[in-house]
Amino acid sequence: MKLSKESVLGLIALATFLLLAVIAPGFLSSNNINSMMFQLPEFGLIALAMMVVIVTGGIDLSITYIAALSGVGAALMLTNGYGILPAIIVAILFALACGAFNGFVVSKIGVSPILVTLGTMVLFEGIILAITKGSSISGFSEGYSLIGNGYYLGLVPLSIVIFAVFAIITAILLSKTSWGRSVYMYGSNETATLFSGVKNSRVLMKVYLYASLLAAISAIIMTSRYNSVKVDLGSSYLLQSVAAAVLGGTNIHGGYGKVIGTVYAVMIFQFIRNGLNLLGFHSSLVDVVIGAILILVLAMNFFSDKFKKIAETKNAGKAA
Amino acid sequence: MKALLKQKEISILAIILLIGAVLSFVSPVFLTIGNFLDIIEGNVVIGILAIGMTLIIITSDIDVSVAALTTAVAVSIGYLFTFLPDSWISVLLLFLIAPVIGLVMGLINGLLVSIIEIPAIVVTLGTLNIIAGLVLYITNGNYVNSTNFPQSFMAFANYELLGLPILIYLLAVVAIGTWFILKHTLIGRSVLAIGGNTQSSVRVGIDYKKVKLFVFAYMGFLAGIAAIAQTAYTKAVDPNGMLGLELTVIAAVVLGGANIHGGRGSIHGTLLGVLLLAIMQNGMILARIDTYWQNVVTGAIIVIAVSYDHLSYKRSQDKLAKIEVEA
Amino acid sequence: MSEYILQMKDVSKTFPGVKALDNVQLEVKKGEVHALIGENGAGKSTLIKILAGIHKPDPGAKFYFEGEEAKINKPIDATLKGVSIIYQDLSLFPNLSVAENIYIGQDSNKKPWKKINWKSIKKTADKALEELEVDIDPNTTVERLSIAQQQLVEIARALAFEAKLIVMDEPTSALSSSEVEKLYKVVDKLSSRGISIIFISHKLKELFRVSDRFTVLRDGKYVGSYQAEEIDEAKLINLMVGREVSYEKNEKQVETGEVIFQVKDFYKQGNFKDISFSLKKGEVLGITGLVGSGRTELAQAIFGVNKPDSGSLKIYGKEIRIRSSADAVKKGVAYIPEARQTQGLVLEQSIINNISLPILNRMRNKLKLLDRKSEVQLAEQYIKSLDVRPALPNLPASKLSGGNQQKVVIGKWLSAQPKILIIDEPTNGIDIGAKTEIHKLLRRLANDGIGVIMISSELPEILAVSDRVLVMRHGRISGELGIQEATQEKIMNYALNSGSKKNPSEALDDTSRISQGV
Amino acid sequence: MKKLTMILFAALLLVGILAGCVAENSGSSDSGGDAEAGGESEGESVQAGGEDGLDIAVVPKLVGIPYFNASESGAIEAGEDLEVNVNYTGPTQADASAQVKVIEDLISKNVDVIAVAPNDPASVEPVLKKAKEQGIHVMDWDTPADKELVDLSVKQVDDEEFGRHMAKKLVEAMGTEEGEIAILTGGLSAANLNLWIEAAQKEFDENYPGIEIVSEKIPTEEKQQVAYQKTLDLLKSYPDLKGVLAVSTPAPLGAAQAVQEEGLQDEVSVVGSALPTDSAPFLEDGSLDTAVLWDPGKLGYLTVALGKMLAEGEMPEDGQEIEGVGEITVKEDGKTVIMGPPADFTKENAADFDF
Repeated sequence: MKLSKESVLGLIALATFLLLAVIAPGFLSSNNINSMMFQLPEFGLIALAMMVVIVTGGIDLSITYIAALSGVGAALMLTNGYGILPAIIVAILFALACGAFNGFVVSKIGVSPILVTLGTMVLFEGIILAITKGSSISGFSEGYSLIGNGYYLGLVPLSIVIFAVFAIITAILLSKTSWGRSVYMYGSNETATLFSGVKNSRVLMKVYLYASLLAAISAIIMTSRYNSVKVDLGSSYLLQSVAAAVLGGTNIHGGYGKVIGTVYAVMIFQFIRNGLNLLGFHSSLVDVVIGAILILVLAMNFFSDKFKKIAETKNAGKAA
Repeated sequence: MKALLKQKEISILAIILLIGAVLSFVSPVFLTIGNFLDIIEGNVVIGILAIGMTLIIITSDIDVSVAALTTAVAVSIGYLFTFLPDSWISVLLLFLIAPVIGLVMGLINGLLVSIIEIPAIVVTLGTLNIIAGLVLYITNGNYVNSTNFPQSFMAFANYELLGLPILIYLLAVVAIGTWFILKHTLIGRSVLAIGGNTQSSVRVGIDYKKVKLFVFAYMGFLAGIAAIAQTAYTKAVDPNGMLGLELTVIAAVVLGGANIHGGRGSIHGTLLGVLLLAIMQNGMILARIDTYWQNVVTGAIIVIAVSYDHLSYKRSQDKLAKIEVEA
Repeated sequence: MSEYILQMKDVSKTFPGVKALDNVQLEVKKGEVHALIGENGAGKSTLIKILAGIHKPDPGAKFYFEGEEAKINKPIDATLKGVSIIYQDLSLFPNLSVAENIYIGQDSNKKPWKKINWKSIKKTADKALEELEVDIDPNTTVERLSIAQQQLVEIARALAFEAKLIVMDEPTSALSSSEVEKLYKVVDKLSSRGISIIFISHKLKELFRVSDRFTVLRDGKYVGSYQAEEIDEAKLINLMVGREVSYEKNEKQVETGEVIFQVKDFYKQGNFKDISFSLKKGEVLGITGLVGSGRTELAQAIFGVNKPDSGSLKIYGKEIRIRSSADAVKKGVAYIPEARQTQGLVLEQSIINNISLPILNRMRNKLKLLDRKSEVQLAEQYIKSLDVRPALPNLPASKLSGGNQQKVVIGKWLSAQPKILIIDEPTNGIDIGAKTEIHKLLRRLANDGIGVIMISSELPEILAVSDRVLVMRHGRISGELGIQEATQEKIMNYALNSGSKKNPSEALDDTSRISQGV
Repeated sequence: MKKLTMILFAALLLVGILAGCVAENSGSSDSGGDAEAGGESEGESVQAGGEDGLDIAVVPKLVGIPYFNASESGAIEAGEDLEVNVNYTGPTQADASAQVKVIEDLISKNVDVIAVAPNDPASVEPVLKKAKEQGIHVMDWDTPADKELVDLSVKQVDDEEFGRHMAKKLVEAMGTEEGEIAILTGGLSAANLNLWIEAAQKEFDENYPGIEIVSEKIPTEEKQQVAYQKTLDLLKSYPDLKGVLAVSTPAPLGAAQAVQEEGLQDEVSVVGSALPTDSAPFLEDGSLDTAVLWDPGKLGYLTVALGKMLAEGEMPEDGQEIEGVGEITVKEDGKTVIMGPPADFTKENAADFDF
């Protein structure tokens, strides 16, 4: 039986989990499992957002600043005495505005995404700085802090439930809707989709809007969890989210990528980060390990593809 | 095509002149030679790295590990200072060792991209993590300041020739050297060729894997030189000092007209891109713009520049009439 | 010394899943023009790529150059042996100058740090261009040239290489008649100098004009080599396909009805002008003309991807506006582009996903989610009715042959139930069996009431399928012919010289440009 | 294929949840008593100090910068002297969320004391609450966290005093109470830097009305090179500039470097917070007039010492003498500890320090 890329990755995740359970003291404690579940969603959502963009063959370098700006939106509402719901709505609106801007320049003007988002990354960062003067906005209500710190039914962290829901929604949107299909088709061959009557620009616009929506959800969880927001909220997730999407099997040139793969990759990152911390590794070594895994897994893919091709050629030779 | 390249560079030159005009109106210091020397000297490192990045982007790849590479070499230089005797020979030796260290790291990137065929952005993302992590782990972030530097190196760093700092000459040598390679050597033409059409290059017998290996190795080589420049400029080795610089470098290159899809890009265009970013940085303080608004302006200019460039490219493509329609 | 410049013996090549070449032989004499022919998929390109050093043959193959055995592992090995190959899709660098494009590759075996000698590059380029007697500025970049000019640059490159053996893969497909004539002269000149040429073409007439000998491949196997004198066109066709063929005439089977589609005063600067025509129910309208006469641009303008400057459309008498391809689909206009692999299909994706692509919105269930079952049903329906083989709906489109790929593209558009179907070069690169099938299919669609507009360069195809023929020339409609009055000569006359009289035999020569095909 | 994926995923989740449940039972049964008793810690620690002593976790804003490296060595030294396990760990970037994760992992490790120098006081609030619920003693050091939450707050100096002190030093160095000055800061969002700058501004406003601050505080990304370039630009655009106040440790060095190269040692005064060894070359020729700071090693030492007291149920008293540190001040609230007054490093005394 041949395993799909994603299943292999799932096995790697499982192996990492088991290995760390054995060697890292306290890895399996309820406390630790819980804190991993609290830590994973914010990064997971950003990684999913990045994956959706990468499936179209693009990249969104501004995604973490969209999240931060959206967090600023929520924080402004909360500190000005508005309720949780208006705050969430404003957070989402802020993010969608950013996404719409990216989407407009990418889909209507046609500039390549890496250039656009390189610019908007600086732009959004600037807007946050202009609003916050660089300082953090903090002190939100108890209720709001439950989003990132509370438990669902007193059992599972609410944030991981939110993440699971959005992961499933993303999976359904990508595999079960006409938009999702168009995203994959566009990522493989945008000329062919244009000649098939697909509204490329609308598909792309929705991609950037959806990515920014996920960023907003992540921002809401982060602001709630950290009870504050400032310009660098989540900025360390930027390149990591690209790494997670790619490790999860997403083709950096577009056309392929699955939610489940990205979720496995995010889990692997989480296990390693947490496990190595528990083992008392210097934090900078965590980056080294993650970088090494990224390259190793892709090198593995390369060699397994190569062997597969050799095997196929041999078979064909025999058949003839 | 020639006209097009020119047009690309003219548009960025126009933006530079426009900003320059506004700045010289706002601030009398802007148009002084001293200010310009400061701007250039302060951007020698970015300039050198951007030149290397230009070659990589021409082959339609990207390298996000440059800042980490440069830092790693700079840290090695700081370490070497404890060994090398205080003599001008040491400085020369440094120019031998540092680029080689960079070259080796660049080769690793190149091998992974060309032989193992992992997309460049992924490879360099991986090596960025690995190198930056190791540097931080080994140095624990401690920086070495000028008291530990050999006097000969300080003399080199402060040397001025005909009133120009030595680093400006270094940038000039790198720029002219790379321009020469790109314009007048076989490997340089091959870089442009594989960027223009990889399939064609295979057919005419260009070994594109070797060329890819070359551009990444050359990037590493230049990172080595940039590390010397960085050390000479800051007169300190700071393992955290170049964090995030890679995106500035890439922004400079694409502002300078290099096409992220490959095939286009020039050294003088890239230098203009570096200059534009540098003037914006410099000008913000000179123009007394509120520090909080600096990024808004910079970001907006990048977005406008890349959009404008793309639109004018599209327009010029449309103008190439396909068919002579009879009157 | 051997009389052969090149001998390739016992060449086999296995790709994952297929045996592309099976013990093929090719022998080319010095100074001869050697035609390599066979249907698409017969293995011509693979053989050439092996000669070029791009593919490695299976073990056992032997190559001899001028009688001496040699190995070709890399492209440069072939170049050093004096082999120069001009591919159909060209091997140019759009971002480099003409001169450099001509020169490039000559130094490939030199040290990478070798300094480029721009003077000798200019000189080489000037000389080669002069020899070709073409007027191209060696300093312009190639992307500013027309396709025809680019082809000439490619030929100039081969000249500059002073190759002993030049392979030309469909070299005339984009050249005008006068350019083709020039090319023949160059070919004659080269062979008189002792340079050998392998000429690959579908156009048998053209081949008889220039070739000394023929080698025929069929299904990856070697059929034989023949002197030009001992063989004729009919025999060659027979050898290529293993049977006698000609296009069946697809007569109109229903009465033409009302006008269902009207194009009025279409104009786009630099593309076309004064385009007006109409289409009746049950009719197949053929549009032909030279490459570059504006046919494809017109079709894409109707389809909404190449917006016209002015003009109007009517479907069933109702005026419509098409702003985008999506709009076109909604309003019942379908367009099947010529570039099947890059524009028609998403190759990596399955047959199902390709077929349902234009009508994803109709594939949704009550929850607005895609209904896989109806997608599969749809795909299976068209796989069956169009006889796509292999009939595996989940197979990626890239794994299908050209003919089957075209069927998938047609299936994709039939699923959208268009009122008007525009099909651009429907049988380009498809073998003869599949061609006739597609011709029948187009007729069947017309019978079912779909308005079919077929764009083709292949006159026999136009004559076999259309009920009416529009001829375009320089962006205008230069003539309209009913099928009864249409002949190849008349069509050519309109295509070349609008309205004016021309010696029919001369016009016939120009059919090299509009293929007479096989 | 799909099924397998689903099964794998389910298994993975299940393992996680089961493990969580199992561990929860065992964890909750002994965690309470464990922490109260302050005894037994889970084995395998790579930290300094005795085998079975207390586990004290010290979390800096980030690891890998000289300042926090210096406090690390002080903390480790204290661990050896006082026979406690010191776990000095933090994020690699001064990122609030990364810091929270480090603390969460420390809670998982079940340490006895967590002392944190928060990047963002508000953002560590929830996680410190969680730590307290687990029976872990919580304190802050270097930068204050939420007062309500912490059991003890260790401060190198009084922020207000420190800011005003720097302002005074600058005026002193300028030798005039009138003129233009500029303020450089490490980052716009660093809380303690902002406190110092505010205090300094207050000092200027109240006591030196002739001083004019020419621009908003200018961020330098915690990089010497950036501070250097910005200062060069400042010197050009404000030719009458008399002084630069540079807070954050790399900023004064960059500012001084610019002054040094322009040869403006006598025209422009630079005062800022920097370590004496780093400042030495600039103090030497007067490009940096005074560096104001404290001994970060001592601060680390004090943090661990107080952490141990806290875990053992003692509270520090005002004027108490802490071995290896000196006399401390405790404020009225009973839990804010001030290590001592700021130290001035000048040309004369810089060579006497080894940090």
